[in-house]
Amino acid sequence: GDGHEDAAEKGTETKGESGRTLTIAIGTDIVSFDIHNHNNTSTEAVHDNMFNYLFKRDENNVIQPELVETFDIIDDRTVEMTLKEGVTFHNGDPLTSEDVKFTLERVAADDTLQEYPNYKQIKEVEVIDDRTFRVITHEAEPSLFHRLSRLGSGILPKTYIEEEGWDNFLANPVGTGPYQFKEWVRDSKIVLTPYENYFEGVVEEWDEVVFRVIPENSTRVAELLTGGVDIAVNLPPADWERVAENEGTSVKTETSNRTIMLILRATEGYPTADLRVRQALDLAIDNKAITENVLRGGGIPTKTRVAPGNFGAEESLYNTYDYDVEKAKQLLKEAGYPDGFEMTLHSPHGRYLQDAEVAELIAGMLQAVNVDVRLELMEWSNFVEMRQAGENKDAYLIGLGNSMFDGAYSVDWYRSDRFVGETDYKNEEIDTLLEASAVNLDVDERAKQIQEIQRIAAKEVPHIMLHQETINYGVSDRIEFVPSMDEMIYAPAISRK
Amino acid sequence: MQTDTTMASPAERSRRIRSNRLLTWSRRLLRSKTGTVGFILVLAVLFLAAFADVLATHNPNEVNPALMLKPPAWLEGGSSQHLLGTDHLGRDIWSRMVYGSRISLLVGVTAVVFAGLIGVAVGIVAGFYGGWLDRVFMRLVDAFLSIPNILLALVILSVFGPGVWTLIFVLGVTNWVNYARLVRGEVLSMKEREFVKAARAIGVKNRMVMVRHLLPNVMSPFIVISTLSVATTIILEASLSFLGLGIQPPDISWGGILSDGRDYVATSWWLATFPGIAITLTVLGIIFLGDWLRDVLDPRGQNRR
Amino acid sequence: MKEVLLEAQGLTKHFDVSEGFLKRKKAMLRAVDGVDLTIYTGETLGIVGESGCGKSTLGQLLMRLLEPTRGTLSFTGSDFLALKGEALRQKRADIQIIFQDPFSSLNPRMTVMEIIAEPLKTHRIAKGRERVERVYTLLDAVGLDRSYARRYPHEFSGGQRQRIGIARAIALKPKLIICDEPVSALDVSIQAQILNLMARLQKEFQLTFLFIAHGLPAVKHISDRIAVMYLGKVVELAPKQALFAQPLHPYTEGLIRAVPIPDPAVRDDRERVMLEGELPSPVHPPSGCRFHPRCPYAQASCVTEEPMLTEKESGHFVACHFPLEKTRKDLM
Amino acid sequence: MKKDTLLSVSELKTYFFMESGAVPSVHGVSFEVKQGETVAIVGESGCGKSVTSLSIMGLVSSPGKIVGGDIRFHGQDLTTISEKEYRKLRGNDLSMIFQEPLTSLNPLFTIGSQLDEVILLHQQVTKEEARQKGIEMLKKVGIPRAEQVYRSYPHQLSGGMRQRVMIAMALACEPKLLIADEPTTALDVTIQAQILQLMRKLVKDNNTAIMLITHDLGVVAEMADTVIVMYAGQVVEQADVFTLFAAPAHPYTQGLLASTPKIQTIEEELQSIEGTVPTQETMPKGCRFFPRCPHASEQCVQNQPSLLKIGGGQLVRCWLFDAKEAASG
Amino acid sequence: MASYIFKRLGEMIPVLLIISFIVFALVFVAGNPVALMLPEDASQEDIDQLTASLGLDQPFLVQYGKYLFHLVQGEFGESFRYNTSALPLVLERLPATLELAVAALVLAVTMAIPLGIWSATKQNSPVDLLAAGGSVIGKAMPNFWLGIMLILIFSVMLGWFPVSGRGTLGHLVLPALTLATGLAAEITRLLRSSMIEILNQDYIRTARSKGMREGMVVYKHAFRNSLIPLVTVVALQTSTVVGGTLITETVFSWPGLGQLLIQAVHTRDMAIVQACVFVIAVLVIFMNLVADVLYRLLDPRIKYE
Ligand SMILES: Nc1ncnc2c1ncn2[C@@H]1O[C@H](COP(=O)(O)OP(=O)(O)OP(=O)(O)O)[C@@H](O)[C@H]1O
Ligand SMILES: Nc1ncnc2c1ncn2[C@@H]1O[C@H](COP(=O)(O)OP(=O)(O)OP(=O)(O)O)[C@@H](O)[C@H]1O
Ligand SMILES: [Mg+2]
Ligand SMILES: [Mg+2]
Repeated sequence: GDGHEDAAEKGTETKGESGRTLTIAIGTDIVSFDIHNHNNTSTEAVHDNMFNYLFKRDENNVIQPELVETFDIIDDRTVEMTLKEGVTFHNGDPLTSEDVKFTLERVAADDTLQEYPNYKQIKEVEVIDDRTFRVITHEAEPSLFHRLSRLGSGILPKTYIEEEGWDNFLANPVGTGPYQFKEWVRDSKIVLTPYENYFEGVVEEWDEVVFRVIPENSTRVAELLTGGVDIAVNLPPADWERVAENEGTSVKTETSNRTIMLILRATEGYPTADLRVRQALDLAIDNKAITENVLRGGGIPTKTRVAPGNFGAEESLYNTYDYDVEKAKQLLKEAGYPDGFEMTLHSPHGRYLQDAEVAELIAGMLQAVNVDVRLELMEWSNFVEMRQAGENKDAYLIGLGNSMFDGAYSVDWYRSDRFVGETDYKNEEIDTLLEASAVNLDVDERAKQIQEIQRIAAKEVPHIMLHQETINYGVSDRIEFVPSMDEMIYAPAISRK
Repeated sequence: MQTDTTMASPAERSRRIRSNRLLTWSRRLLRSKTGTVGFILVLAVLFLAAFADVLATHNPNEVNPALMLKPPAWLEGGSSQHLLGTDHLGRDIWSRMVYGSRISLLVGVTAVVFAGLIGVAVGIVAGFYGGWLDRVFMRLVDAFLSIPNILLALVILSVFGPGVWTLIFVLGVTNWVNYARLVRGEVLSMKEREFVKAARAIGVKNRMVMVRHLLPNVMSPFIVISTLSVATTIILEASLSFLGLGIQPPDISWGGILSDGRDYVATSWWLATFPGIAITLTVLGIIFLGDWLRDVLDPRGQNRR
Repeated sequence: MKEVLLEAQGLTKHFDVSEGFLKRKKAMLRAVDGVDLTIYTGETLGIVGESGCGKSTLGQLLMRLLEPTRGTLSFTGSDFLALKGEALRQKRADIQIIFQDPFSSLNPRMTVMEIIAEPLKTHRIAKGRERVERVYTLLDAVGLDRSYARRYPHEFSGGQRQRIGIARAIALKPKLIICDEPVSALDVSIQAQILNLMARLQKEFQLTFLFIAHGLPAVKHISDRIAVMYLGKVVELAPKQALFAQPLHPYTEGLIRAVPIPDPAVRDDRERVMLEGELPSPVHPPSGCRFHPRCPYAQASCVTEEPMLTEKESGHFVACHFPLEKTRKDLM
Repeated sequence: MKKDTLLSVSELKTYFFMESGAVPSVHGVSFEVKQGETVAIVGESGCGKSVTSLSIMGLVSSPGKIVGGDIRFHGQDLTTISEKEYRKLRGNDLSMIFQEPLTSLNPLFTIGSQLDEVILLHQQVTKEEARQKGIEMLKKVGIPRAEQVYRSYPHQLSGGMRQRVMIAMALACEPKLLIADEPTTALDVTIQAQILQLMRKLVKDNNTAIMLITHDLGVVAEMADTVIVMYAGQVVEQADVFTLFAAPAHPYTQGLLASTPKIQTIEEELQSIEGTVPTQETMPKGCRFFPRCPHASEQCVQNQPSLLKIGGGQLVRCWLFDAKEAASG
Repeated sequence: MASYIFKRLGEMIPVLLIISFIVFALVFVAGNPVALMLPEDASQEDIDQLTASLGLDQPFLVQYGKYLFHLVQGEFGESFRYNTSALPLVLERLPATLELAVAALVLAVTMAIPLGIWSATKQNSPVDLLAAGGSVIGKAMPNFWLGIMLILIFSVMLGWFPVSGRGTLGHLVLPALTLATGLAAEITRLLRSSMIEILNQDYIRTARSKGMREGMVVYKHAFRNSLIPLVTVVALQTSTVVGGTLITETVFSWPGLGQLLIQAVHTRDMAIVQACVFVIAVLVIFMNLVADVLYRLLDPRIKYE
C-alpha cells in the first residue's frame, strides 16, 4: 500500500494548481474519525467522502444499495446481502464480509459508542463467504434499512485496524470512499485526496478537497467573499443578500430534515395542560412571519415533524400553518384566561438558525394575545441540563431531526410513558398506534399508522410545530454544487464550471 | 498657617475646610482636560442609566418584524421614530442602548465592589498577620492569577448558566485576587510605616489597627485600580457575550447588543457600531477618570507638577 | 536616690535573613546582641552610634514592639516580657515612642484631634467633651494652636508634626518615652525648638527619656548619661561629662573627634585621628572585639577575645581590652 | 595672592511653574566663586540651595526654569550658551556631587562603566586608558581594592564608598569648579569626617574651587573660605568664614549659630528661632524673615531689604543695617 | 540561579494543586456530560448506562483522587468528545497558541517601546496626547469586535491579508494585531509612567551632569531601568494574552487552544477543560518564572545564588 500512496502524493504535487483544490468552510471541526462515536452531522459530512455505507439514500430520498450488490430478506429477523465486487480500502485491502461483521458488531455491542442505541437492535452478522453475509436482528426491525443507510454502516477495515491498532486508524483513517485521508490539523483543516482505485472510478475533478474549520460566521462569509473558500456552510441570513449580490458568489439553500418546534408541558397545573390553550398558542404564532422575516425565507412552515422524504410523511400537514389571533383569544377566554397568563419559554441560543431571534419573535407574538412570555435563552449545555433534569416549564424551543428518515422516530415523542414528569402528554389513541407500528413489517400499513398519529397530534398540539429548517450554503460561482437534504457535502458531486 | 489668625467655631472651620477641599478638587478636575472629559463621559452614562425609563423611546424588547434593520434616523430609509435605527428584530437600538447602560454599569460596578470587598479583606488580613495565613492566601492568589480571567469565567458560567448575578459573581471571583495582591503589597509597606507602629505602641487592638489605620490608607490605590477594573469588566462582559455566555435576553447589555450585531457588521453597521462606541467611550471615560483620581489621590501629586 | 525604671539584661534581637530554597543558608542578622541597660526614673539616657548599629531595634525591643530573641526586661520592677494580651496592652501605655520621621509617623487620613485622642480612646481614659479638652490641653503643652485640631497632618510643617507626635506620646502620661531620632529630620532652626520643648515637658511631666540619635551634639545637649553602640553592642556608657572629658573606648573617641565643630577658629588645630574603614556587616560581625578592624590601637587579643562591658570608673562602663588613658591620648 | 573670579552668579531667578502658579524657588541670588576657593552655602531645607546649584549646572528640569539673571563661568554666560556647549562643560570643567549617594548611581551599571563614561565623554582616550584612569581615580579617593570596586555594582558598596565614587567621578576630568550638594548629610559622622578630609586634600592638590552646600554649620566651619547664608530663596548674608562665625550680622544667621548645640560646651537651654519657614502661600511681602525676627519693625513688614555691603566684604540683607547705612550716609 | 529556579519550580506545586482542585470541583459541579454526548432523543437508560461506564456516578472525592492519581502521571483522562487522551490534544494545539501569543507580545512591545519613550520624554506634546488617546482607545475596544473590523477592512475591502487560518506570515498579521492592540496600550502607558519616574531619579541627573547627550541618557540610563518593570508587567500580561487568544482564535479560526477549549467548555468535555486550564496555568507560571529570571539578569541588585 505504501508505494501506491506515495505515488498519489507525488501526483497531487505535480498537478497542484490551486484551481483544482476544492475548499469548504465548515462551522465546527469534525469530532474524530471514529464514525460510530459522534452524533454530529457536519462530521458525517466529511466522513461521507471517505467511507461507504451498505445502503445509501439517493437524491429522491429512496434507499439504494451502495456497497451491497444484492440483498434478500430471509425472514422477520434476517437479511442476506452480497457485497459489490472490486471494492478496496484506501490501503489496498479488499472489502470482505468480515469487515462488515467487524463493523456492525462493534457498533451493536459496544455500549460506550454514541451510535450504539441506533444499532443495538442487531444481534449478529453471519458471514457466509467473502462477499455474502447475513444481518440478524434481535426482533423484527421495520427500520433496519434506515439504519443501514447511515453512519453506523460505514464499513471499517478490519485487518488494518487489528494490525495497526485503533489509535493508528484514528490518526490515519482508511475507508472505501472516493476520497482518502491526507491530513487533519485539528480545528483548522481536513485535507482529502482522490482515491485512485475507487470502485466506481477515480474522481478526476479535484486534486484536493480541503475542509476548513471557521467557527465565526462573519469570518466564514469574509473567506467566501474574498475567494478563500468555495463553499461556506451556515451563512447568517443577514448576509445572504450580500453574498448573493457579490460578484462570483451565490447562496444555495435546501430544506433540512430538522423541524423547529415548541414542546409544551401538559402537566396538570400548567395552563398548557388545557387543549384550548395549546391550540390558542399555536394559532397566535404566525409561522410565515417567522420564516420570512427572521429566517429570510430560510424555513418552511409546517404542522408536522415528519417532512416529505421521511417514511410516513403526512404531506397535507406540510408547508402550511394556522394563524388566527381572534380565534386564539376566543379559545383562551373559553379556557378561563380572558386576560391571558404568564408563561416561561426556554430556548437554546446559537444552536439552530436564528433560534434566539425566533424565540424572541414568538414572545412578541404571544404578547398580542395577552400571554406574557418570560423568555429564558440558554447556552446549549445548560439547555440540555435543564431538559435532563425535567426542569422545563410551560414550553421550550427545540429543533429535532431524524437521521433515520423514518417518521416512526419522530412520532415516538408523543408516547405517553416516554416523558413522564417532563411533558406529561398522554393520548391513548396515539399510544395504541405507536405500539402497533413498532413491530409492523407491512410498509404501507405502518406508514398509515404514522400518518394517523401526525394528524391527531396536529389537532392536539402537544408540540407546536413551527417550521422545517433550511440549510444554506454560500457557493462560489466557479463550482457547481447542489445541496442535499441530509446535509452531506459529497465532493464527487461537486464540479468546476 | 502662621497668618491664619481669624477665629472661627470648629464646626464652621471644618465646613470651610471641607468645602475648600471640594473646591480644590473641582478646580483640579477642570484643570485636567482628560479628567474633565472622563468625568463628563461617566456622568453621561450614569445619566442614561438613571433615566432610562424616560430616555427610552420604545420598549427595548418590543420586536417588530415589519421594522427590521432600519438605519439610523439621519440616513436614507431611517425614521425619526428610531433615532439609532432598529436591529434584526425591529427593536429600537437607542432604547436598547439606554437600558443596556444599566446592566453594563450594574455588572461593572457590582462585580468590582464584590471583588473589592473580598480582595481588600484578604489583602489586609494576609498582609497584616503575615506568616502561614499569608502564604496560604498568596498561593491561592497565584493560582487564580495563573488562570486567565476569561477562561475561569467561561468555565464557571457554563457550569452555572449565564445570568446577571452569576456573571457578577464570576467577575468578582476572577477579580478579587488583583485587589488582594495590591492591598497586601500596600499593607506590607504600610505596616512598616511609623504611624502603624505608633498605634501599636499606644495599645490599639489589631482589629482597630487594620480598620482605622490600614484600611483608609489602602483605599486610594484601591479606588484607582477599581475604576480601571470597572472598565475591563465591561469589556469582559462583552467578550463573554461573544462566546454566548454573557447577559442573556431579555436582559440587555451593551456587550450583548454588540455581539448580536456582529453578524451585521458588513450589512447593517449600526447594530454593532453604536454599542461598540458606547463601550469604548465609557471605558475611555472611566480610564481618564481613574488617571485623574490617581493624580489627585496621590499625596505626592499635591505639590508636584 | 536613683530609682530603676527599666532594666534590660542580655537583650538580643536576631533577624532571620536566611536565603535559598528551604532556607539552607542560615543567616542571622545580629541587630542587637546582648545589651545590658538600666534606665533610672527621671533621667535622659542618650544612645548614639552609627547608622544600622541597632539603636532603633533596641528602642523597639524595650517597648516590645519587637519580641527579643533572648534576654530579660523588667519595667517598674516587674517582668515586662511575661506580659501578654490585655495586660501587655495596658502596660504599653506606660512606654511611648516618638519617631524620627515626622511625615510617616502620623496617619495621613486622621485629623490631629483623632491622632492625639486615639490613645485616650484606646485606653478609655476620657470621653466626649472631656477628651476634647484633654487634647486641647496637650496641644497647648506642645505649643500648637487649638484650632489646628481639625486639620490633617499634611497641612503642617515638619516641626509642627513632630509636636503632634510628642503630644500623642505624652497623652497617656507615660513613665518612659523612647525618642527615636526625633530631631534628625528637622531643619536646624527647628531642632532647637523641639529639643527645648522636650526638655520642658520632661520637667513638667516628670518623664524619663531614652533619646536615640546619631548627632552627638544634640544627644549631649539633652542627655544625662550616654550609651555608645557599635554593631549591636553597647561599647561605652557614662554620664555625659565623663564621656566627653575622657572617652575610654577608641570608637567613642573617634566619634567625638569626627563631629565637626561650628567654629572655624579651631579647625586647623584640631587633632585628626580619623577612624578608617566602614561599618562591617551585622550578619558576619568581626570576631573578638567587633571594633578591632577599625581600631587604631587593636592588638592580637582584640581579634580573638570579646571584651565585656565593665565599670572602669564609677558609673563609667566600657567594653574594651585596652581602654584609653589620658596619658596615652596625650602622647598621640 | 590675588585670585581670579571663576563663577559669578547675579540676580539669578529660578521659578517652578506649578498647577497652582509659579513658585520662585531662587529669587535673585548673587555671589561669586574665585579660583581655588571654597564657598559654602548654608540655609535650611527648601531655601533654594539645590536649585541654585542645578541652575548653574543647567540641569533644572521642567517645570522649573531660569527666568532671570545670569551665570558667568570663566566670563561665559551659561544662560545663553547652547545645550551642546553646556554638555562640554558638564562633567569636565564643571562637575557636581549630589546630595544622595545612595541613589545617584545607576543601579544597573558597574561602578567602572559609570566612571569611564565621563572620562570617555570628555577626554580623547581609549577604553583601556579610561579604565586605568578610572581605577586611579578610585585609588585617589581612598577606595581600597580599587580594581574590585571598579567591577562592582553600586548596591554592593556602602554609602560612604558610593559617595567616594561620586567624588571620583566628579573629579575625573579635573574640574575647575566642583559643586558639592550636601555631600555628607546621608552619612555617619565618622564617614563624613573621612569624606570631608578627602575633599580638602583633593582641592589643595588640584586648586579646584568648591561650592559646598550644606546646612551643617560644623561642616562649614571646617571647610569654607567664604560663607553664603540663604533664606527662602534669597541670599541674606555673605562673609568670609571667620567673620561670619565671629560676627554674624543677619538675625537669621545669629539665630542659626545660637541654636546649634555645641559639643564643647553645655548650655541649659538652646536658643531657638521661633516659628517656621514661610511657605509659598505665607511668603511675607516685606523681609522674608520678619515673622520670626526678634528685631522686626514696620519697615520689615512692608518692604524687602536689599543685599548691602557692610564692610570687610560682608554682605547682609537686613533693614537694621540699611538703617545704619542710611544714618551714616 | 539554578537553585533559585528549582525553588520557584517547587513553589509551583501547591499552586498547581490548588488549580487542579478548583477546576476539578467546577467541572464536577458542572454535572453529567453524558446527556450532551448523546443525541437529543436518547433515552434515560442510554444515558445512565454511559454514565456508569465512564465512572461518573462515583462520589466527588473518589473521582478527584483518581484524577490526581492520573494527574501525577501526566494523564488528564480521555476526552469524551474525541475519545482520545486529552493532554496530547492540548499539547498539539499549544504551538499555534504560542505562536499567536508570542507574535502579539512582540508586536505589542515593538509598538509600545518607541511610543512609551517618546511620550515620556516629550510629555504633553501632540505625540504624547495622541499616544495616550490611542492607547486608551486600544484598551477600550473589545477584541472580537476589533478582529471582525480588521477582517472587514484589511481582508475584505483592501485584500491585503488573508481572512483566517494559520500558515503564512500574512495569516499571522491580523490576529496578532488584534491581540496586540490592547496589550500595546497597556505597555505604552506603563512604560510612559515608569520612564517619567525614572527620568526623575537622581542617577539620571548624575548622567546629565556628566555632559551626556539627552538621547544617550534616555536610552542608556533610563530605558535600561524601565525594562525591569516592563518585563514584570509583560509577564503578568501573559495570562491576559492567553485569555485573549481564546477570542481571537475564534474570530480568525486560528487552530490553537482557544477553539478546543471553548468547544470543550460547551460540551462539558472535562478532560480537555482540565488539561487546557492546567497547561495554560503552567504556561503562565512558567512565563512569570522567565520574567523573574530575566528580572534577575537585568537587575544586579538581586542576588544570584
Ligand atoms: N525587620 C528587620 N529585618 C531584618 N533586619 C532588620 C530589621 N530591622 C532592622 N534590621 C537590621 O538591623 C540592623 C539594625 O537596625 P536599626 O534600625 O536598629 O539601626 P539604627 O541604629 O536604628 O540605624 P539608623 O541610625 O539608620 O536608624 C540593621 O542592619 C538593619 O538592617
Ligand atoms: N522639581 C521641583 N518641582 C517643584 N518645586 C521644586 C522642585 N525642586 C525644588 N522645588 C522647590 O524649590 C524650593 C527649593 O528647593 P531646594 O531643593 O533648592 O532646597 P534646598 O535648599 O536644597 O533644601 P534641602 O536642604 O532640603 O536640600 C523648595 O521650596 C522646593 O519645594
Ligand atoms: Mg534607627
Ligand atoms: Mg537640596
